[in-house]
Amino acid sequence: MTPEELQGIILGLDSELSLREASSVLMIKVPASSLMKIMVSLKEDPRFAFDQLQYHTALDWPAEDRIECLYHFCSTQFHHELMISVSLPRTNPVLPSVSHLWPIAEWQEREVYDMFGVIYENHPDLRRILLDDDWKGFPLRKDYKDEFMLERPW
Amino acid sequence: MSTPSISQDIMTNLGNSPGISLALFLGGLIGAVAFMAIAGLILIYAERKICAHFQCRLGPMRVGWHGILQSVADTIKLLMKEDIVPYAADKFMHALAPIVALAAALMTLIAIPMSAKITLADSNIGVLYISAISGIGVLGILLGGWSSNNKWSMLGAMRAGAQIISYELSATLSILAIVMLSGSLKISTIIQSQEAGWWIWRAPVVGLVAFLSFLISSTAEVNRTPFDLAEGESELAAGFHTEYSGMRFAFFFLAEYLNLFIVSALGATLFLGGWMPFHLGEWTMFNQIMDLIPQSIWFLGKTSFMIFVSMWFRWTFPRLRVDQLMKLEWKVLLPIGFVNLLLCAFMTLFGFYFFSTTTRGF
Amino acid sequence: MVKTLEDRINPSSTNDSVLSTQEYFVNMGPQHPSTHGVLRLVLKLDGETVREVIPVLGYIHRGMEKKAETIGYRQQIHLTDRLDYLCSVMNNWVSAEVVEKAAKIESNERIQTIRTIVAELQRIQSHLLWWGVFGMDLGAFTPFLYGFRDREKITKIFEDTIGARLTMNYIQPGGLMYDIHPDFVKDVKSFLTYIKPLFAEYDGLVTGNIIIQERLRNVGIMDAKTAIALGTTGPVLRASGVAHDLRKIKPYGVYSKVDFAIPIGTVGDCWDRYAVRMLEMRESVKIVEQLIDNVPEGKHLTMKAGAKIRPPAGVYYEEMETARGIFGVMINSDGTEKPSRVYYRTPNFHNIWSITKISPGGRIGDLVAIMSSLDIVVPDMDR
Amino acid sequence: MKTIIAERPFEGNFFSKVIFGFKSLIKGMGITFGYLVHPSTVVTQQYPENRKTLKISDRARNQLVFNLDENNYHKCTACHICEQQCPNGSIHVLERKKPASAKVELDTFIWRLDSCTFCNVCVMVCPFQVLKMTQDFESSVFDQKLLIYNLTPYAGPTSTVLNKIVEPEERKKMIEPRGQYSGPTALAGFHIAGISKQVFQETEQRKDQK
Repeated sequence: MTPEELQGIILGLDSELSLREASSVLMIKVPASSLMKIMVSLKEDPRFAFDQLQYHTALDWPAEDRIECLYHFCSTQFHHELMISVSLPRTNPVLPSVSHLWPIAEWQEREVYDMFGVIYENHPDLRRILLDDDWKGFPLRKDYKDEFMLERPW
Repeated sequence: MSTPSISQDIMTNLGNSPGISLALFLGGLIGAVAFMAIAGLILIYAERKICAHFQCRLGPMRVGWHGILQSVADTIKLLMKEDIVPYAADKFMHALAPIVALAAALMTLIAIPMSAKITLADSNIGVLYISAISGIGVLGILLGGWSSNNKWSMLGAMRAGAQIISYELSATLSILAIVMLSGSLKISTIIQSQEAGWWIWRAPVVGLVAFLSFLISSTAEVNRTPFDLAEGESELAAGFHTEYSGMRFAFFFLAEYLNLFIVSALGATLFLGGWMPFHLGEWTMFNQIMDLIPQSIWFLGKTSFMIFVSMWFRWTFPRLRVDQLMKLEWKVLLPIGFVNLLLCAFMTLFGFYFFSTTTRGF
Repeated sequence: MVKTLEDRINPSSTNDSVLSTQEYFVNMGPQHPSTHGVLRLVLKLDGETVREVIPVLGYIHRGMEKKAETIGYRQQIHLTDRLDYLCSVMNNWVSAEVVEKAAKIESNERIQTIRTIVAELQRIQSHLLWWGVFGMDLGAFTPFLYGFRDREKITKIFEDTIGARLTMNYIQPGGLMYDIHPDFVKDVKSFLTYIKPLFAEYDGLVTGNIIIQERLRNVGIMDAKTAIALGTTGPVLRASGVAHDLRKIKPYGVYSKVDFAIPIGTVGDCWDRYAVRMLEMRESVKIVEQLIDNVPEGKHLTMKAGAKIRPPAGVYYEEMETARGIFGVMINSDGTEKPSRVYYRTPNFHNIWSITKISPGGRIGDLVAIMSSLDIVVPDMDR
Repeated sequence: MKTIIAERPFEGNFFSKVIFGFKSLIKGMGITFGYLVHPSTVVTQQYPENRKTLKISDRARNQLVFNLDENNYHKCTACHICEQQCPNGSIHVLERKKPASAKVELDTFIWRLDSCTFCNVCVMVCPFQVLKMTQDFESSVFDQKLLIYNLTPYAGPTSTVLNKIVEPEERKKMIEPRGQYSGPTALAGFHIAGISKQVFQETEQRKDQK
């Protein structure tokens, strides 16, 4: 399926979905409330068959006060790709976990929690993954500071 | 033709007083300890060199000519190293374990004749003695692993215990075949019985199967690859000696190499005729030419060959898994050993082996 | 809701009295010979049997993604050397390619051919090292040195052309750091004639060995569905019978012009993962053979080395097939000289997780074999 | 898509497995024995002894040095491009004011080997080809301080300026020799690019206490 066809079908799924511009891979904006519904159809709809969650990460937009969570799916059957973007408020970001659909999401969500502080509901084992359990703050947020951080004059 | 050993010689010449017995005992003990230390150093050096050349390397090259003093340097280093005992270890047991391991090796060593003359203790039940005492070595490993209070050590010790006790069975079964053929438990008699030829080829098939079975199970008994599960570096860090350092570690190390020497010497003695030169039945000319080579050279040559084969195994094969190890013993080696023993009994009964007439009477 | 490792190991509900035998926890790592660095596995053992594996990551976490935000697009490439250090050129390629696509930097046929050759050489090099380490993990020390001996030949070729042996930083946005060495073609050809007969030796020493076969057969089985769900990629996924190789699916470089096959397994056990990698080395040799004789002429760098790179704002993603799986780089540009966010999608981080699902029930020896068959490189996980 | 199916390991009954096993083990032993009896296959290099015959590739990146001309003059204009492009803050260019001019010239070129990753970016981005990497790889020392190098032999203008001046005495007046760097060298780095001042001060204090 070409990205254009995929875009047409996915945008037809729900009226709340919209295209996220400025991305090299087809990216669809999904509101956090309807994320779970879309995810289930992406996984189970035979037209998509997105069986592999390639990666899951986040972008921090402090100016707009949001954290944008990105999911990148690919299908080992049809070899098409899709990215999903979900925007969350920076204070108290909460998302439903998709680890029951794609088991690997368990680790990827732990990493996003570790780095951005996004809390995942119904996650089986939400712990920090790369940093210590007692680490303060979420390092990949733009406003993160600690005494070991280096400042580059350039 | 039974040659009296050195100790017997001395006793017949000087009389059999307690003083001389004590002197002989002490002399023998010191000799054994000295031999042990030197043999350990040589074996470690040999292993490192041989393994290096198996692996396209040079091995130790710096200390002395071609690194010949490397093991001496290592010993000095280990002697000077801090001896660390884990805080939660059972201190007494922890100190005792390497001594037990080394003592067992030493005790076994005295029963092995180097030549007709150089025999420290030629007991009537020599083979039984060796099988019994070499089993004590595992006690040292078990103690060391248990007392270290480390889970990896304990796993290694438990593996070693299970493994050595299992493989003792098939080692003993293969020894039993030779005991049956030669009709004696006394080591000098076993060697004498091979005057017409070594048991490995004189007893067709049975000797070879017993030899291979002994080779495999003895490799397992000394915890060498492919049966080095007790140390299994990539699995258990260092196994039972994880918590040992300095001289205590050196004791374990030395005991390991001495055990290698002992099982190789035992294999050479039982299957390859010990110090007995290569004889072919009643070909007197040939036998006399062979007799020109000293007995101790024959013994050391055969033992070195066995050691080399063991090293060759070690640097070629991967390690077995713990359940496969047990499967190999209980499902493969043990049945083969029993069948072989049965065949051996028939063979001994009817004399179905080469030159059976020459050794009638043993 | 958020837990700590302490909670995970000592859940309050555990009641020892209901267990038939006492299960115990053992730390495998961070300093352990077979965890290939500083990976820590908390094992729940029942005697020799592994009941549960809890990987603890982050012992070599260097905050690379955070650091990449403070340095430019050209500079972040050298960080990828230090992720999967055995695939450094391939990692460089991905991070250079994403910058090229984003900033519309052109490339030419010569650059792409050389990149492909070097990447395939590195795949062989990486698999050779893995083969050696695999043997060592299974208790055979000799393959380790044979693997290193033959890997050294490729390393020497890299040293001549690139100037580095491990962390190469060779592929730049817009081309290559250096053109190939005058002796490159000759050296690569002599290497190919050297390595081909050695595959038979590897088979004789390790592949055909009964002990290896018995230890790998039906250990750590991962069927195709599980492998996809667990997010594995690369040889691990292909060993489960899924022919998913980006070199064929989305050909990059000059892979579309060469003829090669993708080795796949049938069962998905350790043996298949082993056999797939051994076949992959042979396929890589074929690829290099087809390319080495006709490297087209052209420039090796299409832009000035010091030129400023300012991709237009947006999210860019590029992925390639490295020796361990799919390595992807996601860059979020804000139009300045420095990326606003860089994400490295590393293959090992995703592959290693399968160990928690496939190793319970096996022995400690099996766990080591599984870990080795996944071909883990710890810095790649921890970033 | 062209695929090859990987072969499965040997399957068989008890006896065929025992025979296959013996064969495979003997084959492996044959391979290792072949190496044992052919000492020519040894690949070990006896490193310190073979220094004279050791061949390091021309492009090996082991040490950063200045490209100096026959008079030991460099071309560095203290433009700071390498300093800005260095990903680890390993380069610190100190400049001084040119006498009788508003412009600046190079004073000291500090290169920290201890934090350098040899990524070669500085060499590539230099507009005047001042820097190069050499094959001298034996740079280990006992004191981390010694890993902080000053690459320039003198503080002063570039070779283009100096070579125009004929009088050697005139040239000497314009330049000031610079030797091994001996400025602040805190173990955690000092306040060169990328290192916060606080860490530097703390280590300096610790040094004082000692």
